[in-house]
Amino acid sequence: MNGDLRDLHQEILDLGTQGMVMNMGPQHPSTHGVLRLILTLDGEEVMACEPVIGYLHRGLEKMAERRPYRHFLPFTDRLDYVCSLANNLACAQAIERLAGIEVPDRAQWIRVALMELNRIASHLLFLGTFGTDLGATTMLLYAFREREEALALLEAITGARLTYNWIRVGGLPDDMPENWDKGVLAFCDLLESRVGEYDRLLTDNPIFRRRTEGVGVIPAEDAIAYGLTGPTLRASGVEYDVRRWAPYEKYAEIDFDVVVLRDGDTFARYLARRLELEQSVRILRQVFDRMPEGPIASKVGKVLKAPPGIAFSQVESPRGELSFTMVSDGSPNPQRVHIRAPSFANLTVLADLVVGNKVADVVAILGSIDIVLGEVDR
Amino acid sequence: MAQAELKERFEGALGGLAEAVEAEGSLVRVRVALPNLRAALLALKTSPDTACDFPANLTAFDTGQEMTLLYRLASIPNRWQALVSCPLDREDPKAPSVADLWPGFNWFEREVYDMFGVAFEGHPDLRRILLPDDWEGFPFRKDYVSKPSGSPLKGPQPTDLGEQA
Amino acid sequence: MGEVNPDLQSRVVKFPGGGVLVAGIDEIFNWARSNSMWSLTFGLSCCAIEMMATAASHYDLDRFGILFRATPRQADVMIVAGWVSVKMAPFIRRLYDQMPDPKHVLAMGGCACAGGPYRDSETIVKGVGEIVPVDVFVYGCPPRPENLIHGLILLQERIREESILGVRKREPITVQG
Amino acid sequence: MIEQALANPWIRQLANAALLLAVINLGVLVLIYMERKVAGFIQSRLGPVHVGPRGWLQSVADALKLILKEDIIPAPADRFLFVLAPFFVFVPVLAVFLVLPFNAGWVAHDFSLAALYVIAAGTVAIMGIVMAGWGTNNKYSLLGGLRSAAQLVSYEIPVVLAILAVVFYAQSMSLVDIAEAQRGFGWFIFHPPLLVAAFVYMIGQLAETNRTPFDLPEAESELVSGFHTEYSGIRFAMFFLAEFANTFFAAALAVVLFFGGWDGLPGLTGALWLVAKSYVLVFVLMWIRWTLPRVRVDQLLGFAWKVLVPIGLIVVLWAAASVVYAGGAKP
Repeated sequence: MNGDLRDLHQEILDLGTQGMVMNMGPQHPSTHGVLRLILTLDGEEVMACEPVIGYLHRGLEKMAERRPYRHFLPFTDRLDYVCSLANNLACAQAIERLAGIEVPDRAQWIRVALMELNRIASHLLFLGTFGTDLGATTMLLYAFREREEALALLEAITGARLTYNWIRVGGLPDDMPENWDKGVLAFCDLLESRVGEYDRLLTDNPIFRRRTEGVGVIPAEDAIAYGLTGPTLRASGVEYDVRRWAPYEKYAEIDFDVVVLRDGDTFARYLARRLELEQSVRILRQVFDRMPEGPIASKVGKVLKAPPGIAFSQVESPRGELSFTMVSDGSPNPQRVHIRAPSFANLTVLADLVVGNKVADVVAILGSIDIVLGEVDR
Repeated sequence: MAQAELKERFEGALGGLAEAVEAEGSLVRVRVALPNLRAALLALKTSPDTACDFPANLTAFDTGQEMTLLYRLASIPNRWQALVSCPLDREDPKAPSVADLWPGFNWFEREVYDMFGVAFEGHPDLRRILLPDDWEGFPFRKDYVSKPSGSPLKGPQPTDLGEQA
Repeated sequence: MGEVNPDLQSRVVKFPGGGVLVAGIDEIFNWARSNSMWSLTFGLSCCAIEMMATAASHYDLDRFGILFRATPRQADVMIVAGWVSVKMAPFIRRLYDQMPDPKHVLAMGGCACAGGPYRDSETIVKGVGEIVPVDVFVYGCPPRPENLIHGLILLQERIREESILGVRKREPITVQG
Repeated sequence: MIEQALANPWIRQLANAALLLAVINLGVLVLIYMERKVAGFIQSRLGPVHVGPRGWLQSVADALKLILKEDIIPAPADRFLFVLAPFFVFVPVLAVFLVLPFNAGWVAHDFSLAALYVIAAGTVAIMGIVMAGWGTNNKYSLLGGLRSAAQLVSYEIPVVLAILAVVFYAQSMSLVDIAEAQRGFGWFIFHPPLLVAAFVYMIGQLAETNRTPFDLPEAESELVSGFHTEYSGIRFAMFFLAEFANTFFAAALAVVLFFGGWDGLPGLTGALWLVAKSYVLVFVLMWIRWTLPRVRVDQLLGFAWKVLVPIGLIVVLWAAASVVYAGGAKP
């Protein structure tokens, strides 16, 4: 290399090329709401990622402090709006534990049925949006087709399609409508006959496999250190399902498998949810055989006061461990309510996970973590 | 596992770091003073007796007289968990950061800072997380005074939106 | 088409010679605009899920020619589905400004209409109407897909009364939940 | 009078071009309607039904609306490139239709290097897309434009190789000759090397027409709308038109190259056969689009260079060998 050329080369090096900063969101088709990702890109490769949240923050926990315990229940619907009943349950459970209220058996069984039906609806939404994130739009419509059936069943019992507000402190507001159990079992059969379609469309699709396998791998130790829960954690090979780990309602008496996969990649996270559909169907089928007759709510005084103390609930929502921590000072209002939203904890891993991947993988990885911004921002 | 045994295990792991240890089912309630907080959390994480390596939750609450940090750590294989409470100095809330031990607590600490103004010493990136960056005050402190929200749009904006072409 | 619009007479006076033409063109373009309301893929919260459900197989917004476009530049209608926080408000205004005229806004759900259950929260804007001009308010928490479709049909009817000369009505329509 | 005028080659060519333009635009409107209906069919919904009988007028409404939308040129954009880009995409797509034979003698302009012309004109559109991506001054657009450039350049090669194999068989680069060579059900698709070539061609064209699984330049879930993110109104309509016209041309060219052109059962005019066969192929393209997920950019390029190009080269050698040694289609 002669002198001139060497100078030129040095000059190019001195130019100091830098990454391109790209703003993904808050309005972007694949951020599942209003998440904002500030990506620093080198070509198509992500060098750094900074998630910005809080675009839906409405101070729910602050609002809870201003209300009597039970008045907060309707607000919990709008946390993880894809699975409202899990939020209702987590909130009611925290109050029940704080105030020492028992729940009748029949109510517990119906709660289990509601949880699982809502879990199916939520996982179907995940399958659909995840397909869309990867460009397979049709999956969304297939999943919504079945989801619509699940919503009809939930509407039959709760009267709402999305924000149910059906679980009360100490039980449920009303019993199941007539023949509701038959409808649920028929839906179970329908869903089982349709999951094969999902597999043909996505799970077994070679393009889908190549897009997801080995992408965004979370090793088990990392998954634990980041505090991930739900299918996101179980896909990394950690067996932690609150339904088994700290059983609530009647889950201790039900026979089901905790779906645990080893790979920890995007595909495993997808597959974990896809396989949980079948486990939910399995649980639903057991519920109605064993449901006892009896009351559906225990007596709770008009003014609900809890003794001073700290209590927390743990519920396995479709996204992971949902936990309400309540602090009481003996007054009718809680002193502090904190919501441990699974999406919030799961999202912490994203920034480190996407580095070194392509832009397209960011979308796939984010989709596979399955967040709901309503509960991230609270 | 018997509660007494569980309590012993935790007391053994913590040594003299804890002020009080109570077992209740599979939950162990631990109270720690601020100077021992980090050491106690580290002991809970690393000691084979407790093995609480799963960062389940971190929050705080303010009673108006006292502000308390609340950590929840779980041991997944052993099926027990610890609820660690640590009172803070309400006038100048500070706490050591454990974001290096558990990256999962990074955002939880930011949230506590955002809502209570607790300064986590050693946190890599302590900024507001949920509220807008220019928010004033820490809303979850009991002495916080709510104010009506002003115009959501800052800077020059068309005054008559209806006629905007 | 053949029906005489009561507005027509006033336009003939306003634009001698060209009025009839304008009215005719209006009819055609309003027909096109009202039947091709591409909306922005923009969901905020719970209502966004119902918006998706409305677009999905069971309710199928494509029947009415309503497509979802990801970029504001190619959208005609912004469906604000969900609560608007103080942190989000400037972005919504920006998206609205990025949309090409003629553009319309549909506020979906109680939160977007008036703050909904979060009216006493400091971080929530009490209705998207404070930020952008709203054509249709669809109440409900969340509104059922049928309600949203009803709101969209009312919006179509409103568009049919507009003119390419920029004559627009600004009193919002309200659909109760 | 009209015949006299048409005798003038200039007027004749202009009339041809005008007729073609009308046919293409009409065809595209039908195609967009078809796309939405096919999507609806596959996704178990209805698609447009309310505008006109069975929603037939849906595309017309969309087109009219787009024409009268506000035309926004973003302030940071490079005005010159921004304005010019849609034309650079739209015009080449129209230009290639000039040499497409619809029936014996029904071709706007036939010349001996038509196949080469199609390839050459088609590549001009890449320029337009890169111009749109760069000129918009939007990062999504830039990424989309770059993806598009890489993709089109890569997939052009297998397509060219596939066309080359056909040219060996037909011993001509004129599309009319190629179609003529397949008369009486001597379709090239029935020859093993050209069957493979047809697959290579169709996969390449999927990428060239930016359709799933290769719709990366406008990947909605990643890049919002890719290179035309900032385009609104009529300029966006031009991209949209070009995309669908391109899809139709890709299918029609495939019919000419592999499926016998206007060859079909007697009783119907040849042009109808060509169009019908093209629509069947378009339906297949749509079917693929609404079924498959999208590939990633490195997989996309890897697939072109590691799989399609080698197969294309083998096909060319194979076709050449079978023409020389086994007689091929023509003596």
